[in-house]
Order: sequence, then structure tokens, then C-alpha cells
Amino acid sequence: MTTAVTQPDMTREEVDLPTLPQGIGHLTRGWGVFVAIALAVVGFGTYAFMYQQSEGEIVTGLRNVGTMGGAPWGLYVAFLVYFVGVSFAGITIAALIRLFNLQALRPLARMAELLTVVSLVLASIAILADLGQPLRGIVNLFRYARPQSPFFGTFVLVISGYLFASLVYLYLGSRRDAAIMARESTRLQGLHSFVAAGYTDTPAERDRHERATFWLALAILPMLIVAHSTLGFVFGLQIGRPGWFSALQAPAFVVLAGVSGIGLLIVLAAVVRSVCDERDTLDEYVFAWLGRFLAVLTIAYLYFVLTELLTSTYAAGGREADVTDAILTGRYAWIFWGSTILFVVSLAGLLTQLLTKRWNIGTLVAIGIAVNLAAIGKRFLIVVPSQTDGMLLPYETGSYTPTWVEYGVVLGLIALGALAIAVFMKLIPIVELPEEVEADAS
Amino acid sequence: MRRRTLTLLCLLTGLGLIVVSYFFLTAPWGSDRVGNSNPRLEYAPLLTVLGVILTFASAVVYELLPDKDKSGEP
Amino acid sequence: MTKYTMVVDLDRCQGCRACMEACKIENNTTEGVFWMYVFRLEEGEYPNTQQTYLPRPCQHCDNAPCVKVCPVGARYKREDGLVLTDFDRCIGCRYCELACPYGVNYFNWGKPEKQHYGEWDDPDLQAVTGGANPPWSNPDLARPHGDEQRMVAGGGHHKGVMEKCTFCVHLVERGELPACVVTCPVQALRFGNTDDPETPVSRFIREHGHFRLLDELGTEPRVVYVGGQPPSDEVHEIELVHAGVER
Amino acid sequence: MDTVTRRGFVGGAAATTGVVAGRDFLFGGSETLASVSETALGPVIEDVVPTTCWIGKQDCGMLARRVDGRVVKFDGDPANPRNVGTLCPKGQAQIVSIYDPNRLKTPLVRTNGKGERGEWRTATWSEALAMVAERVNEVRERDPKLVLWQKGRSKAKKFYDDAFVKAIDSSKLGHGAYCSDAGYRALEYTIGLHGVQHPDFEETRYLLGWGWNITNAGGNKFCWLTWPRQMVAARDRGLQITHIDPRLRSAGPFADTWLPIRPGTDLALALAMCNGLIENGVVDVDYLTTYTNAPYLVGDDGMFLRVDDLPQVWDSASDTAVPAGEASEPALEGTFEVEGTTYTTGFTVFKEHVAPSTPEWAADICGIPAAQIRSIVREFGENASIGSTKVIDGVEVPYRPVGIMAYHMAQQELGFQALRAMTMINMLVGAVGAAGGTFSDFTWKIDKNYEAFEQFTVEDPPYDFLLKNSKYFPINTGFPGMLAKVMLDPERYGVEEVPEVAILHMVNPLGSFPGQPEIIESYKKFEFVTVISPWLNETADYFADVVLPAATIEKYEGPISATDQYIDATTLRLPPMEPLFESRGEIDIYLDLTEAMGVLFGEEGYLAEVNAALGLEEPFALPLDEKPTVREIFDRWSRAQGLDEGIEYFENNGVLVEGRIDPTKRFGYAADPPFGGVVHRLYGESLLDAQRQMQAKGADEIYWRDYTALPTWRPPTMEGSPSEYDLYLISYHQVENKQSRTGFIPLLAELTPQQRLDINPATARAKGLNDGDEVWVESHNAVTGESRRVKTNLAFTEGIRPDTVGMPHHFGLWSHPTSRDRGPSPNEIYPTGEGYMANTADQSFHVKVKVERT
Repeated sequence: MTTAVTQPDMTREEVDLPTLPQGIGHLTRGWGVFVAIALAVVGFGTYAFMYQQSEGEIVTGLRNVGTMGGAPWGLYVAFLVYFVGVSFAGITIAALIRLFNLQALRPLARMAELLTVVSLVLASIAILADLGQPLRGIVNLFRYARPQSPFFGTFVLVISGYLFASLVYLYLGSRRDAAIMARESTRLQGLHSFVAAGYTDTPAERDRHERATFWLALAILPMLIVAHSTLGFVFGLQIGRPGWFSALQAPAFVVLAGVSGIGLLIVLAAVVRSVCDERDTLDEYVFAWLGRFLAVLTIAYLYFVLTELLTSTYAAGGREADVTDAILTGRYAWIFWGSTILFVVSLAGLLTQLLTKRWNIGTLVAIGIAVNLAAIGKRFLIVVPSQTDGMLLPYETGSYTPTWVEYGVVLGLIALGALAIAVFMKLIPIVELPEEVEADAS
Repeated sequence: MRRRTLTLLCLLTGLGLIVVSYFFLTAPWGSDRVGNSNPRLEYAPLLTVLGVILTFASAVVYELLPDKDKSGEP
Repeated sequence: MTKYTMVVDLDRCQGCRACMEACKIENNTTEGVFWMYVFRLEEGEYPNTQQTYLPRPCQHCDNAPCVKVCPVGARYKREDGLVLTDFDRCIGCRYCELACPYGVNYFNWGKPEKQHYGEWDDPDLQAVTGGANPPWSNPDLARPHGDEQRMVAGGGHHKGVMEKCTFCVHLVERGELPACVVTCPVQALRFGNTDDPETPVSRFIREHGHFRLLDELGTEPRVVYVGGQPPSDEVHEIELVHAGVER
Repeated sequence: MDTVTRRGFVGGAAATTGVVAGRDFLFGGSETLASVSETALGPVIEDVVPTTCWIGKQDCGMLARRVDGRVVKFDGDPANPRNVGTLCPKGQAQIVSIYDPNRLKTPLVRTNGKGERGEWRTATWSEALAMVAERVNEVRERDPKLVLWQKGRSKAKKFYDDAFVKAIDSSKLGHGAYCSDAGYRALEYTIGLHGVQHPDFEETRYLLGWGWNITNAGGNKFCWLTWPRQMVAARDRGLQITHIDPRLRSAGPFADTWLPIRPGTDLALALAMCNGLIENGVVDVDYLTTYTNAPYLVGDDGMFLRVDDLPQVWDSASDTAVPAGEASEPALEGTFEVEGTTYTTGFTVFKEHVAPSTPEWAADICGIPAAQIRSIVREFGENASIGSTKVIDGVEVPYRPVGIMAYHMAQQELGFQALRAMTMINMLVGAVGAAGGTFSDFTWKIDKNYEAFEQFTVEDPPYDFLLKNSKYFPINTGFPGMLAKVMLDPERYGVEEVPEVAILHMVNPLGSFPGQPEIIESYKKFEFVTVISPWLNETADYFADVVLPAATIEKYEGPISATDQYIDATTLRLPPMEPLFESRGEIDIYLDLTEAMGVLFGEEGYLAEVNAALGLEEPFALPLDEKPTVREIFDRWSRAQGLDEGIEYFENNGVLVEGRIDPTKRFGYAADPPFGGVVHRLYGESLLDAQRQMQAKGADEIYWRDYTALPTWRPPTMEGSPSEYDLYLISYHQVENKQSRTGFIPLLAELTPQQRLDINPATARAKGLNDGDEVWVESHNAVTGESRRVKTNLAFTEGIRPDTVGMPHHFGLWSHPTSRDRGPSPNEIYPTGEGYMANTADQSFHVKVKVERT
């Protein structure tokens, strides 16, 4: 928590190490402060998590539906869904770049991949936080998991397959940069050599890499659609939950995933641009491209929201209507309208820039944050109101208010993600090293 | 040749594991019988996950396997 | 072959909630947990007011959504119709609870030993109870049941696992009736084998108009309601049991 | 809440400071992987022992399932006719009481002043008993009547109310004045039976559920489940129920017709029904002329024409007045001249008395449509089937399948006369004691009060502290609320001596009785109070000098009737375990206490009184010089009942079932002599006489106004409250609670977590109030002008009259952790005393209130 302690270390390292690109191995004061804060938050999250493990989920705001008038799934599941959504955008963009050889966007590829890996790890921890018996969860899922539970898809495809594929993808792509950096004699040389794993950047190796990643990308794209749809099915197949049983769950799910992921990628790219001094590689073109993509997805998402709104307000009766009422005019209205306004304002900002063809990175970052806040709100609305207001038997309306433990765990997770990215940035170039560096080295 | 063989082996083993464990070793489909709540082979889901991992690991095998020619070089 | 069915006679139910209490004692369930719940409902405007009661055990559906979604097979369907929870396998994901349209699942949010309606660690009391928590705890519940010998009976076992009505599997397996059925002062609850059309329960169902709760969802409940009607959209609960769990 | 959360937080913090094992580090408890439950369980010894429920008044038979001697469950005893293997929620939940660590562990002796929360030291039984014996004996030597034995629920009357009270010769006070004693007195007066109306469910086809809390409370003799069992069986045979109650919830779905009557106006409705039946010609002339005083000739002074003390009737055959019972053709109706004076038959007086009570008149008073009144009069009359008979168990009896179930509705200012008027509805159609008709006891055993009420003696002061034979209450139930008033101002009531010591037996006046402030002040006047209770209840907390810990279910008590009104059976309470901690059963306590007082042995001692009360004669009588165990006493009693195994019969079988009660005992018409040989008092001559005596002694009108020969409507006193008190408060019993003891059971507290005020949404909205709002409920005493208020939350229901609000009882306790902070008791705002009690000294549970946002 105190930056004073880490300060001297950083200056020493600064002196010791030869200069690597993108400030790798170069620990600045700002980075130290950021990491210290992130560590503190992670520590708090860990404490909250352990407290919950020792006392049980009674310390959360979660409770049973029905007579207890609560929601058994809350913030953890909302963020699980959110994190999985964020991962979508990362891997999609990375795969698109490879598949269609979009050279101008190449600088985004690694950070997109990283975002995917990190958010998937966070998603799996969020699952563990949600489980009443996490250790059993780890063991029993491997031991007994049943294919017909929609959870199986989430578990096998999303967590294991998707996470592993992204890791492989990230790793194979990093080998070249690691090999380049391993030529410098630094403290990180060992790590870089290890990651490079014998990569010498021969044309044959480059060729093999291109071929492998192409096939990987090809394999990942359909899988990620399936995986995200599966997560949609976790909700969409539930007949007993008004507001969930819907064919639109899966597509809307995928589109909102794209919105939040691209939004976050914009924020990350802007940070990298300024921190790593990558103004040339992460230029206006990159941001304009992201902005256009985000605009398209936001329009698509708002279209889904509109259709859902129309169907649920016109066609629905009974408990279905109760859930809609709770979301549109009831206790959850502020979240719904808050999110919707954020989306609309963001879209307006994007369209303005699109039409004027003047892209402002600061505005884009604000929009990126806005759509993510809105996405978190929407994830919450997917998960919670159908439980508190969607009982088909005449139970009283329930309520759910997260406790400090849940906020603690979720903040800890976010901080953990930020920490992981910050550390990664100091180890491996987060923007692929450009050609000229390559030329110099050889 | 060795690279391609090993990669293919890894890939096919992975896919095979997925198919075999998913369709024949995990719990049978249908939910109306006691037996359907248990996998036919305990830890079959672990095999499925291993299969997925092997499938993607084949790319690592493909890229990382040292070249025979290279190792022969002085 | 035996297929158990419970019949709820709404023409008789007094809404007294004796079944709820019998269930709680028999199954050692913890605070705020009502495997059997009785709605007290009201609709209409004064003076054309209607009040009705609706008992709601687990419906032990033949096409149980909770069984389908359980990721680890902890929730399963037995050949005799019972839908049970293996509390030694459950990982506590609560997916079954979300899938169930009836709201019959109860999760152990806290440590069950702290949720048994009192502080039972008084030394003078322990001299009498031998330290049992709750003092009325039933050892039958800690035994495996059924051909599959799984841990399914009773409640309040572990924190972080799901539990629900078992049709008192530990009693049914030794030829007795579920606790709620036994205690009902007006015989509003009946229980028996409906695989045989000539059992009293089969005949009773045949001779009376009946319905099943949320039948339209295709869950195929094994709880049959006789007399009365399914609750309309207009009903609301009176005399709420807002019994939750607190730390 | 706050402090709890904080403590939890600190605990969690401590648990995470590194002491925890690695396994617990991330994933908490040890049960996560290992199946703790699979640990081998040793062999267990399982057995079942019979006992009886300890909660309410009907003592349902129970079987205690025990594992290695520990009780794990109570189930109903299938052999017991009263509950046939079933139990209500209270019966199920009471298992908590036998293990309640909050129960008294030892006798306690107060160390601080009275009238505030007690401070205590523990005492041995011998020390505590010696203290009580010394203080009680000291007063007894001066005047044993200054020792007051007060009970709430006594579950072995023969040992307590009879033997113990007689052995120490003390005064005795019950709780009946808060129950239905006004009704009991009305029925004792009118038909001679101890009880309040209940139907013959086996035969009744049409039932007026008059304030009958079907789904929550019992009625005459039973606390609940026996009636509903019989009711649903009767409905299978086509029973129709007309529910007369300001609240629908008491009948719920079982009300075929709901008459939401205005509180306190039942008497007017009953009069209108009588009038309607007479107008429709639905009158059982045979019954009225043969078995009632309806044909008696009444003079202008309201008194019967008597010759040689014998009341006269008009014999139409001879056109002369002859002594009742001697006429060959007694005239039911008419005005006749006897020796120059005009006399009218009682029936004609009655007919003229009710003639102005038209449906429209009653509709105005009762707040229900006249058409509805007409239709229930018609339905009642049609179903009465006057003239028909039916063979029941081989005996032909008149068949009048119309019943009235009325019990706690007697708890109102006009309760005595309202119950009399309702009895008259039955009398008009001859349904009293007929098959399918209305009963008030299970057999035709005439209560001693019937004879006593023939002639009241109103004396001059000084009165005893219960005001027996006073000018205030010629009919006197023994009213603790009135005793409180007397103790606070003896002079006002012409009382010279008030009780000095009290033995409170399973009673909690502070929690259970209206007029809490008066009760608190008056109990301070006792010099010495002994409380016998399993818990340190509210009364003990404030007033006890010594508290003796009683057992709950784990003791011997009895004998207990197990009849369901059709089958005769007897049972005992047997202990399913040793008394918890150092508690003792009450019979043990009285054996010990009388021994300490020196009144156990000898011809007038407790043992002799027990022999008398239980009817134990040689060779079964208890020796008078040897202290028996309680089991031994019941063993002797069992043998005296002809059971050779003695008490083992009950230990093995639970209940002694004698079989169906003979129709000649059940039906008044079939009894020998019919109706126990009493004349049913349609016309209440002695009531009128009492009124005149009271007036002569200078009693105020408020005391004598309801002593009328025929039930007479007047607006209740509460109507005198200012108009801002615009709502009637009624209170009721919920099925989850009965007596303070259920307030101490956390399982039941979970079902009834908080007090509430039932209110019609229209009423609330007109006041700008919403469901769940916290409000003040303020009552007003129209006699003293005093107001009292409590705070609670609104509960909307369309099942209550818009001018009425309702509150359940069994809240407002604080002595047990489970009972705390659950809201107030309506007893805190019910006034007690003049204007809020019946003419028979019985509490009224009606008052006008206003409801305001806090």
C-alpha cells in the first residue's frame, strides 16, 4: 500500500537493465502505485472470499427464491457472465485479425488475446466464488459432470477448451517477441528464452506459426459462438423462470459480449498507447476501426433490447409481465434505464464520430467505460429480476442486495485482472514488436 | 514427417477422447433413471477436458517440436 | 414396481401448517427452510373475498427440470418416483433451484449447526442430549438410502449444499408415510403407490377432479391436487412467513 | 442486527488470521470433500413411548419416538380418538420445549424489589419449598382465603384445583373470564350444561359458525384439530357453513356464506333470527311446551305466576292455570286472566320482545344486508326439519340438523345475553340436544350452577375480594381483571381484605390478560408470590419471590379425557424423559409443598383430598401416612378403573378407549330423565329478580342493566367513544399459538414472526396508509376517557370489515429470547373493568381505536 518502499527498487532496476521496448522490465513509479493499489484490492477480495468460505454464503446477500424471497444467483453470476462476455471480444478480434490478415490491426491482437485469457480466469474464479462447495466443485465436475446439463457446456467448452485454446494462442503468438527480447542480456532473459522455447524466427518457423494460428483461429471462431450460446442457454432453456425462457437469449448474449469486450479493448488500447508510448502503432485508424465495430454491435444490441421489450410488454402476461414491470418501472428500473441511456448516449457519441470521421480517443475511452458499466447492469438484470420477481407460484416478491463480501470479491477479481495485465505488460510486449525492431535484431 | 505425425496423433487422440468420453463414458442422456445421474466411468468428464486440451495442444506440438534437420546441424 | 404419489386435498386443507412443522422436526431442517410450505392466499375484494390454502411440497416431477440441469448428478430421479439430492456430491451451484419453477429448493447458506433454532451447547443440556444438535436430530438421516446407497435423507447436513423435500425417503423406505402426511389433522395429504391402479390413493385420484401445479410446463409432477383450482394470477399471500436466515 | 453482523465480521476476521488449517484456507469447512456422514453409526435403540401434548387444552395423545432414550419426534397417537394419530403445528413444534436451555434450571429466589425485571439467586428445592411453606402457612393461620391460588392452564384439575386448593383451603382464581365464561354461564343458566354451543358434526347439515375460528382455534372443550376433522368429514356429507364474523380468515375457504358482522352486535342478529323464525312459523311447539319455561305465565311485574311456589301454566284443556307439568294441554302462546290479573305466557312475552327486531333493524345495527339475514333465517328454518326424527345408534331421537358453533364470541360486553339469545334460536326449532342439533357438553350432566341460578342472593358489603354475591356481579366468574381493580381500591367495592400471598400455577397474567397496567399495579400488592412455571415468565420476572421450575411434557398428569364427543376414552400424560434440569412435575411439586407445609398427610391432608378427587377407595386409596410417587398414584387410579396392569396399561397402550358414548347420554331428548330433568329457561325470571335486588342495594346501572329476563339489545359502551376512534379492534387466536408457552418456541415464532394489524385496504388508503406501514393503534375507554396505544405494522386483507381492525394474540412477551421484539399484545390496549366486561364479570375483547401513522 505504500509506494515509498518499492520506489528505490525501481530506480535500481532502471539503472541495471538494458532498455527493452515498451518499458518491459522497467518499473515506473506510476506502475508501482497501480500495482500496490491493485494488490491491496486483491487482498481485500481474498479476505472476503475466505470469510465467505469459512462462514458460508450466508454472508452474501444471496438467499433462496420462494419463501425466503431472495435470489440464489447474484453478483457472482452476473460478473461470471460479464467476464465471459469480455473474453469473447478479445478472441474474436484476435482471430479475425489472423484469419483476414488485417495488418493494420495487428497491434491489437496480443492485448485482445490477453484480455480473453485474463477474463476467462476471472470467470472461473467467479464460478468458484459462487459455489457453495468450491473444492468439491473442482473435483466433482471432473468426476461426475453430466453432458445434458447446460453447465457442462460452460464448464468444458468455455472454461477448459476456450481458456486453453486462448492460452495456446497467446503463447504461440508471444514466442517471436520473446525470442527477440531474449537476445538482450537482462534479468528477464531466462523467462524470455523459456517462452521463446527455441524459436529462432526462421522462415520455416514463421510459416508454421502462420499455419498453426490460422487453423487455431478457424477452430476457435465457431467454438466461441457455441460456447457463448451455451452460456445463454444456461438461462434461456429455463422454462420455470419468467424472463429467461427465450430464443433471443443466446444471440443477445453474444452481441452484448461483443459490446463489453470491444469497449474494454478500447480502454486497454488507450492505456497501452499512452503508457507504452505506442502512438504510432495504435493510431487513430485502430481506434476508428474499434469505434465502428462497437457502433455496429451497439446498434445490434439495442435492436435486441427493443424486440425483447416489445414482446415482453405486448405479449406477456402473468408472472412474465411482473418481471418486465419490475425491470421497466419497478425496483430495477434505474438499472435498466441507466444502462439503456448509457448505451444510447454511447451510440450517439460513436455515430457522431463516425459521421464526422473525427475520432477522439478520450471520448472513445469514456464510451468504452460507459458500455461496460451498462453491460454489467444488463448482466445483473438478466440474472436477478427473474428470480426475485419471476416466481410462478404466488410467492411474495423477493429482493436482493449484495453485501460487502460480494462487492469485495468482485472488486478483488477486477483488480486481479488489472494486476495480471500490468504484470504481463512488464514481461512480454503487449503490442507485437514491429518489423523494424525485427530487422535490427537480425 | 515426424512433426506432422505427432501433431496429428495429438489432435486425433484429443478428438477421439472427446468423442469417446462424451458419448460413451459420461452419464447417459435422459434424466428419469437413477443410473443416468452417474457417469459410466468416473472421471469421464476429466477425459473430455483432457481431450479438449490435447486437441488444442496439438498446435503447440506442431510449432514447438524441434526440427530434426536443425538438431542435426553442427 | 412402485411409483409414489402425493395427493393434496384442497377441500380439506386448513392451512394450519402442521405439515411444515412435522417436516422440520422429522428432517432436522434449519431455520427458514420449508421443504413443505403452505400458502395462505387471498383474492377478490371485500366482501367477495376468497381465501384458500395451498400446500407445496417438492413436486417430485417425472420430467424434473432440476435433475436435467444438475451438473454433477447430485440431483437425481429414482425409479420409485422420488427426486433426491445427494448432499455428499452437491457442489452448491444452485442451478437446480433456478431451474425449478416451484421454489422448493433450500440451500444451506450458513453452517447448519448454527441454524438449528437455538444454542444447544449448554453443558447441562448436553448432559441430557449427549450433545445432539439439534437435540431432536435423527440418526436415520445420516445413513445411506436406496439401492444406490446414497446420502439423501434429511436436511441440515453441510453448509453450501442444496437440500429439499425427500418425501421422507428414510420413512418411506421402511414402509412408513412421510411426516407431513402422518400429522395432517384433516387428512388433506395422502401418499401411496399409483403404479397399481387399485391402491387407495390411485382410486382416490380417479374418483376426484384433480390438477397438477404448473402442469403446462411439462414437468409431470408427482404431486396431485384434488379439489379447488390452480392459483390464479390474482391471488396474493397473506400472513407471510418471512423466515429467512440471518447471521 | 448491526451488532450481530459486526460480531460475525470479527469472528470471520479471527478465523482468517492464519490459525486456520490449509484446507480451510480457501475452501472453508472440512466437509467439502470427505463424506463425514459415512462414518459408521453404532447400533441405536429405538422405541416409542406414549404421552400427551402439553400445549393446549385438549391434550392430544402422542407417541414420542426415542433414539437411545432421546426424544426425536412427537407423532399423534393413532389410538387416541381425539386426534387419531395427527398433531397440529404446535404439537409438532413443542419438542423444542423439552430441550429449551432457557428453561428454569433450579428454583430461584428474588434478590431485588418487585415490579421490575427480577434479579435472582438459585436455591435448592428444599430451601425454596421451606420458604414458600413458611410464608403461605403464616397467612393461612390468619385466614386461608387470603392465600390465592391462581391458574392459567391446569392439566390435572383433580390434583390441583380440587385436591391442592382444598388441602390448603385457599381462594381460587381461573382464567375463564378471559375465555368464554360468559357463554358458559349463559348455557348453564339456560339449559343447565357446562359449555358453549357446538354442533353434532355427525348429523348437522347447516351450521352457523358464529365467530367460530375454524381454521385457527377450537371451541368448547377442544383446542382445535378435533373440530376441523369432524367439520371436513361433515362437509363430505354436504354440511353448509354460514360464517358470522367480522373476519373471513377464521373460516377461510370453509365459509359457504360470509356475514361480516359488526363487532359486538351479535345479540341484535340473534334477536332478529328469533323474530324471523317465529314469523316464518318455524317453532318446535312440542319442545317448547314440554321442556322449557316458555308456557309459564308471566305477570306484569315480569315474575311468574306461582302458587305454592310452583310456577303456573295455562291448561287449554281446562282453561285454568295449573302447576307446570300438570297441564294436559299447556298453552304456549296467549294472554290469560287468572283471578282478575292478566298473565302472558313466557313465549308470548318473548315473541313480543323480539317483534321489533326485524331484519332491517338488525341490518342497521350489524352492518350486514337485511336480505342476507332473511336468507339465513330461511335456510336455518328449512334445514331444521321440525318434527322429524332419526335413529341414531338404535335410539330414535328428534332430528334437527341445524347447529351453532359459538365459543370465543362470548368475549364481548353483551356476551352473556348474546349467548342466551343464540341458545334461543336453537330452542325455537327444538335443536337443543337433538340429533344434528346444538350441544354444549358431551353428556347430559347438569351443572350445579343451574340450580344455583334459580334464585340469586345479592348481599350487602363487605364482600370477599372476588365480589361473590355482590351487588356488582350476582353471576360471578372470578375475574382477575376485577380482582386487580379491587386490590387497587378495595373500599370502592366494599371489600375489606385482599389476598396477601399468591401461588401462580402455570399462569402469566402480565402477558395474557388485558389491562396490563392495572395487573402490574395490583400484583405489586401481594406480599409474597410463588410462581410455578417452566420458564421465568413475565409475571415471575416482575413479581415472583420464589420461582419453582415445573416440567413441561416430561411428567405424569391426568386423568385426561380423550373423547372426541362421540367416543369415550381416557389417557394420562406419561413422561417421555426425565424432567429437564431440576424441574419437577406439578403433582410432585404439590406433594413436596404440602409436605413442607405440613398438610400432606392425615384425614384432611393433600393425600386424602387426592383420594377424594380421584375417587380412590379401598383397596386402591392412598395410605394417608406415606408419601407416594406420582407414578404410584396413577397406578392405583388405573387399577381402580379396573385395569389389572395398573399404569402399565397406559404405558403400553397410551389410551383407554371405552367405545361409543351411548345415545341416551348424548342426546338430551333420549336422556333419562330427558335433558337431565331440568326446565330450559327461555324466560330468565331470576335474572330480572337479580336486577331488582341490585337496584335495591344501590348498584349503578352499568352493573344491572344487562340482568334482564330476555336478551335485550343496547349499543355497547365502546360506542360512546369520540368519533375519531372510528374503528373496532378485535383480536384473535392464530393456529400457531396458544398460551405464552408457544411464544417461546422458535419454530412457531418463525411462522408468526411479527405482530400486525389487519386492516381493509380501502380503510387504510382513505387514511393515506399502505400495506406494511408502521402505525399507532390507540384505544379509548369510553367510561374513563383514558387512551392507550401500541405500535405495529399494517397488514392488508380484503377479509375484514372496513370498520374493523384485527390483531392476533400471543405477542408482547419479553421474558424468553424467542418472544422478544415481536410487537405488542392487544392486551396492552384493551381496557378492563366497567364497560369492557360482561354483566357476569367477563372480559370483553372489543374496543374502539384509531389508527395513525407513527
